[in-house]
Amino acid sequence: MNFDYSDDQQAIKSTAREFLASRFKLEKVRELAEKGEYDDGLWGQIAELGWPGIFIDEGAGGQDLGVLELTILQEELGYACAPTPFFSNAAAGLLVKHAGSSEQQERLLPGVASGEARGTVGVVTNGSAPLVPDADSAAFVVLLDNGSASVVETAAAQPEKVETIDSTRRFFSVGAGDGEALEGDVEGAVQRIEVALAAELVGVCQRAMEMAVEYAKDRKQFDRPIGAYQGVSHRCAQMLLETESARAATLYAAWTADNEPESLPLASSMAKAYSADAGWRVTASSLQVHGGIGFTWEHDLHWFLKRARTDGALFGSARSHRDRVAELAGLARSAAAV
Amino acid sequence: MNFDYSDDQQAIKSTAREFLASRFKLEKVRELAEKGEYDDGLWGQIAELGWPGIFIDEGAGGQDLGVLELTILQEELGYACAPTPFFSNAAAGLLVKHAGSSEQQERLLPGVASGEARGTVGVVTNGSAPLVPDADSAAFVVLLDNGSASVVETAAAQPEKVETIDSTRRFFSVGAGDGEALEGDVEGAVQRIEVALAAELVGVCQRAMEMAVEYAKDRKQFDRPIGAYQGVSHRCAQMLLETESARAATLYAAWTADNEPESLPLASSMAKAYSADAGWRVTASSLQVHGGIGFTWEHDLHWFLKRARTDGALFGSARSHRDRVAELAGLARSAAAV
Amino acid sequence: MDLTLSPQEQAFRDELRSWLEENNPGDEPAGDEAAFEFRRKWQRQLADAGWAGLSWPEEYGGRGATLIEQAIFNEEISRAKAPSVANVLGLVMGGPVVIAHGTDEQKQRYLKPILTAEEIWCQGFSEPESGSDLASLKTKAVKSNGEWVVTGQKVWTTFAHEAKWCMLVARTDQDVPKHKGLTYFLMDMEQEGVEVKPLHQITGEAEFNEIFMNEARIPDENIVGGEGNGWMVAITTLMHERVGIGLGSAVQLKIALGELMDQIRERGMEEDPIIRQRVAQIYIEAETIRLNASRGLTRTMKTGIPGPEGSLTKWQWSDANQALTELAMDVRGPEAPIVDDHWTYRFLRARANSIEGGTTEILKNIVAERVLGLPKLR
Amino acid sequence: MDLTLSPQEQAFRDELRSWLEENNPGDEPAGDEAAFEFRRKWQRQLADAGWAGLSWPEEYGGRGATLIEQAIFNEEISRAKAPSVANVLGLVMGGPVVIAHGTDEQKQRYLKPILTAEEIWCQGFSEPESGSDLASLKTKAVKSNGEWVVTGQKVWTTFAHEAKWCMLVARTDQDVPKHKGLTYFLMDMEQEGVEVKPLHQITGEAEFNEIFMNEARIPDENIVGGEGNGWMVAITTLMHERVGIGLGSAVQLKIALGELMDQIRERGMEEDPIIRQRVAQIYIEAETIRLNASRGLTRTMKTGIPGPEGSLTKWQWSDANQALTELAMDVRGPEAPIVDDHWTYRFLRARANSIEGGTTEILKNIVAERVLGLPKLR
Repeated sequence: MNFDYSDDQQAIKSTAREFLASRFKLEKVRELAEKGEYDDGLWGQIAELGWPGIFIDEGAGGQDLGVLELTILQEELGYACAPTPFFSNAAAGLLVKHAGSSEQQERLLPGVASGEARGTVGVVTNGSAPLVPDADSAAFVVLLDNGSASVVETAAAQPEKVETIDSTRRFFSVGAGDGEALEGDVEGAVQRIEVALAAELVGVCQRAMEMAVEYAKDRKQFDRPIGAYQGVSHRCAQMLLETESARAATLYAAWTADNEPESLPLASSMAKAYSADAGWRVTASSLQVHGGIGFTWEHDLHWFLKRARTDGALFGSARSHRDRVAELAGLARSAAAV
Repeated sequence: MNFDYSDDQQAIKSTAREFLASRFKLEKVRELAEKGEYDDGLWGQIAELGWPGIFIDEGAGGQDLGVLELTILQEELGYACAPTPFFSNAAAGLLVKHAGSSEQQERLLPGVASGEARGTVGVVTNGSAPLVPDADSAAFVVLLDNGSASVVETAAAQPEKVETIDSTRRFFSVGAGDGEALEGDVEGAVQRIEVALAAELVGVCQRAMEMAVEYAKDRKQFDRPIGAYQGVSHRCAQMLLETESARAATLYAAWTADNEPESLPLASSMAKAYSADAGWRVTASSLQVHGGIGFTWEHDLHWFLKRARTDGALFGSARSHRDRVAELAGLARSAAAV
Repeated sequence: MDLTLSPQEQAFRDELRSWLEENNPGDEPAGDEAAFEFRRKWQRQLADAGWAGLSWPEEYGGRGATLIEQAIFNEEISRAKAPSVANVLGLVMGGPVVIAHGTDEQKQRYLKPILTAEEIWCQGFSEPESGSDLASLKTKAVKSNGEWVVTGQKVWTTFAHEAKWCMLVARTDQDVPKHKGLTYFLMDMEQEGVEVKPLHQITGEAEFNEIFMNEARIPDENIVGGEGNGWMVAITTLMHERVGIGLGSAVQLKIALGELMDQIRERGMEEDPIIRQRVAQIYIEAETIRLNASRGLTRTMKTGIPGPEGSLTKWQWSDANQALTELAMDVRGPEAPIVDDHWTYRFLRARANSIEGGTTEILKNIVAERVLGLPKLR
Repeated sequence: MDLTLSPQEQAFRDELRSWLEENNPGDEPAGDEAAFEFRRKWQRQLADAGWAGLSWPEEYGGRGATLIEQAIFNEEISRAKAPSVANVLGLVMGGPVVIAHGTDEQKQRYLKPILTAEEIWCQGFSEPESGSDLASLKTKAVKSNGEWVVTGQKVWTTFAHEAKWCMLVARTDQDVPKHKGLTYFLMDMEQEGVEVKPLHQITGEAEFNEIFMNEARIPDENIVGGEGNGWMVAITTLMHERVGIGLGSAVQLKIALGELMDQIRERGMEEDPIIRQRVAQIYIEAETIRLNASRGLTRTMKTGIPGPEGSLTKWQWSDANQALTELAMDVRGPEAPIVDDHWTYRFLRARANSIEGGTTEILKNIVAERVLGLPKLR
């Protein structure tokens, strides 16, 4: 047993950390978030690194790696709070890969892998998909309508911009037009998307925690660094506990996706439920440690707080995932469960 | 507006505090709890003080005071964790007073008021009442069977001793024999019982908090009183917040019982729900402050912890009372509600 | 114990209620400037009817109202959803501090324009380096031929851009311990050396300002309470701030919870056991805030000085309001991240509740040290 | 990353499993004495089959197992619900400390009887005045003609009444700072000056003892690690205590949760949304404990020394076990206060989880200071 990244995986992580640290400095994140834009040039660079195709077969121009490698990138993208269409494109890719016919895969995956004909995913609730990331610039939208998935051309979907609290990601509402069905393993794909989202939340937690710890070391009140007071230090310890646990649950879920798929349904819900709660609690707790300055627009913490709250609401709330955990852990499905 | 005891009420409180402090020292409480007994002599003294009849009409030998005065005594009895049949007798008295016919009142209340022919109350769940306090020594048992109340003679009820975690109170199971019905305001009586129980929990919280604060001032670790560490001091502050809030909710509920009965249903559920949670959290938190010594049998804290947990489960859980609060606050009744 | 209002209190409330029914101008117009003029006008209306400066003695144009009447006022204003007044800080802090510590000249000069909102007041206490630890503030005032020259920065001031006067605490003596070297000034905001910048919060709005003082001038007679007494003067002011606020905030919580319950019913979630538990808990918290505040009021009226109960209710309120706004987000479900008319704002704004006006950590310290007598960590 | 077991680990587990299937003696008999003899016999059985002293080097009669094999062992023992061994502390702490710090004579003398449970060991660290702050302990050892005379009191020792040897830390030098004046002794429990009293806990049981030492004697050669090195020796022992425990405790949690889910189904509560949320949360916590423990194990195997992860899992476990036992009480509803066969005991016993083996407050300090590098409050 070895519960740690391989050297290759470690290399992917550190490359991603360095690349994002230099390209998505917090000033850059702020600039893009305030304009509500992405940087096509940077997306080009990301595509050159081969990230969009990390989990896609070489035949379709991908790197043929696994969900674990995808989560490594997702965690780092969350750590940087980088405004990019990476997640939405990866989500679409996972659906086409696991639920699409070979014809659909051959047609759609190359564009996903190259990042030049991106996809995105929308979850339909009573007739339309209210929160579809990056729909305007995607080539196609995969619409999930309780359990079934279909591919719609973006033009036909008529995306309309929606303002959310997370301005580091561009959201659109999309009407549920009928498209070509994806007949394969939709559930398995969605579970992998949940894991990818959980990984992003882990990155957000890590960054918010580091910001809090750094501030707690520097900031002095009553002639002591505030980090010397247990009111603050125990708060930070709690952040570590939740961040590490979210990471462990997500690593495990990613590993099951690649190596033990029969465990994925339970593992993905555990990861998403825990990470959603941790994402909110850790970022909100970090804001409390920062005090007034953390509540200002000029401080960067709020991008992470808002990203965490938004990610937490996508692809199933913590509550609904916990209910699924109860189900799979051995309690019969509840009618009342939301 | 004056949200404070009158001089008379203040006098009742301080008399009770002094009396109980001298008669129910913690050594005495321990002696009785370990034997699982009450002290008839002390009960006699309590009766002489007129406590059992505090809320009962003078005609029946009572003091003709209100639920507020009853809660003053209950809080002090909780503060002392005194092993007595006071609560069970008062509960029965409230039912006879509010739900009994004048004939039943004339027959039963004098014995309740004098403490010489006590009553008690049992809540029937599928066919029998599992937790009836002091049933063996009571003259009659009032059985509550969803919404309706009936009086049974103790002999007929065949009480059997039941061991609970709270050995400062003697519990019995009682079979649901048919007795004479109490036709009056059963609900109103039960709500007053809930308030009396909430008051006892407030007293338990107060004592557990004081024990924790005292210990936190004396106990030194790492060359500081542990109360100087926020891990402990903020914990104690939380105990105060919950104790004071439970007290405020209970005072208000008692006041509505005497002055604004239309507000009692909501107020009694708020008081019981909040006090049940506070009772458990404050006593458990106090144990954590005490560390190892608080976990020993030789320390007295556990009597309060166990009393709190037991009171919390009697006459409706916090959850069921919160559900009633939601109902009365304006959300239609839930089928799923427990 | 009597939780009903006395005949006088009853009369006070009825008079206020009917006055509000006739005079409540309703919602504010859009736009900061328009909204502020609206509040100015509203305050003048209140002042003319004798509802401004409620706690002030009558000799200074106030009403000499009891604490309970003040609390009733807050409660009724909240219940009527009446707009706030333009000169909140002048009425709640500025006036009382001038009355308590000011000279006759100062009383003559400042009090009336506060009541009528002719002159708006703001507060210059917090600094970037001095949040919870107010006494560590660095803004410096140096005396040079008869006037004081002030240099430094203040943050989290409200209405600074509208204000004529700033209640400024600055360090006038570097050589004595923290608390000792401070002086309380009234600084004229309309001068060269004072620059006001808006401070945007995570909601996007700019509810607060920063004040930058670069050799701003203050005449000697604008000191309140005497040189070197700034700490004492400031603390008494802060005590005034919290009295009776509890009841108002409890009412606001219950109004917001009521709106949320409407949402819950609209979405057919009223039978959801988990939602019901959370709604009930917040309802109970709001009620205990109201009740704790009332008890504190009774105690304060007996003892004369506001006790630390204010810390409890403020702490409780911030917890409850954060719980309420988080529940509102959860009720909105998958669409919660979408910016809506007001829940989104309330949700983000609530994060500051446990920081502004005393962080929850500081409030817990106050309770632990002053109420429970636990040792200070110094 | 590979969460499957290596072939060797697989083989180790299979061998252990089938051995347990054949040899697991099942439930302990009633009565403390009988139960202890049962555990003694069980340990001898394990020792004969080479399953005792797993972590010990083979030269000392151990198995030289890797950390993962030790973890697998704990996991399998828990899963098989096999009884505990008689000489837990001897195997987990006594042996390792003698091996690490003992003389050849000491190794010769002490190790074998530990493995076979011939001689039971107990631990004399905590004192009434020294819980979290171990270094402040007061038990005094004074040297007088070649032997040490010990006076003082120890608490929270397990098996003291059965023990032959006590790992005793006592103060041998009053004149140096706290940590410096301590020495680690092996004290013979079978002597005049040592009195053992049972320490009853709030559950009623007496799982622990107090040891009173009144001029107890210890020969000089029973010092381990040298005079004045007691702190260092004790700390390394304590580190051994936690390694690999995480996995076992996670398994125990899930077994208990399984029993609780049976209760829930029996009572027809499996569709209760609130119960489902609480069950799921505990299940997830148990899983994250397992996963965090495994990650810690991997890290420890790379670095060689157990890191502070042990503090995380111990803290998590105590929270989760308290949540589990409270849920069990709530599931029993109005009848919860009635003493039942084991939930009542578990519920009360769980209150100590956040105190024993390092209070949660101390664990948070460790995490804050050693992992996050936050300043110490000293």
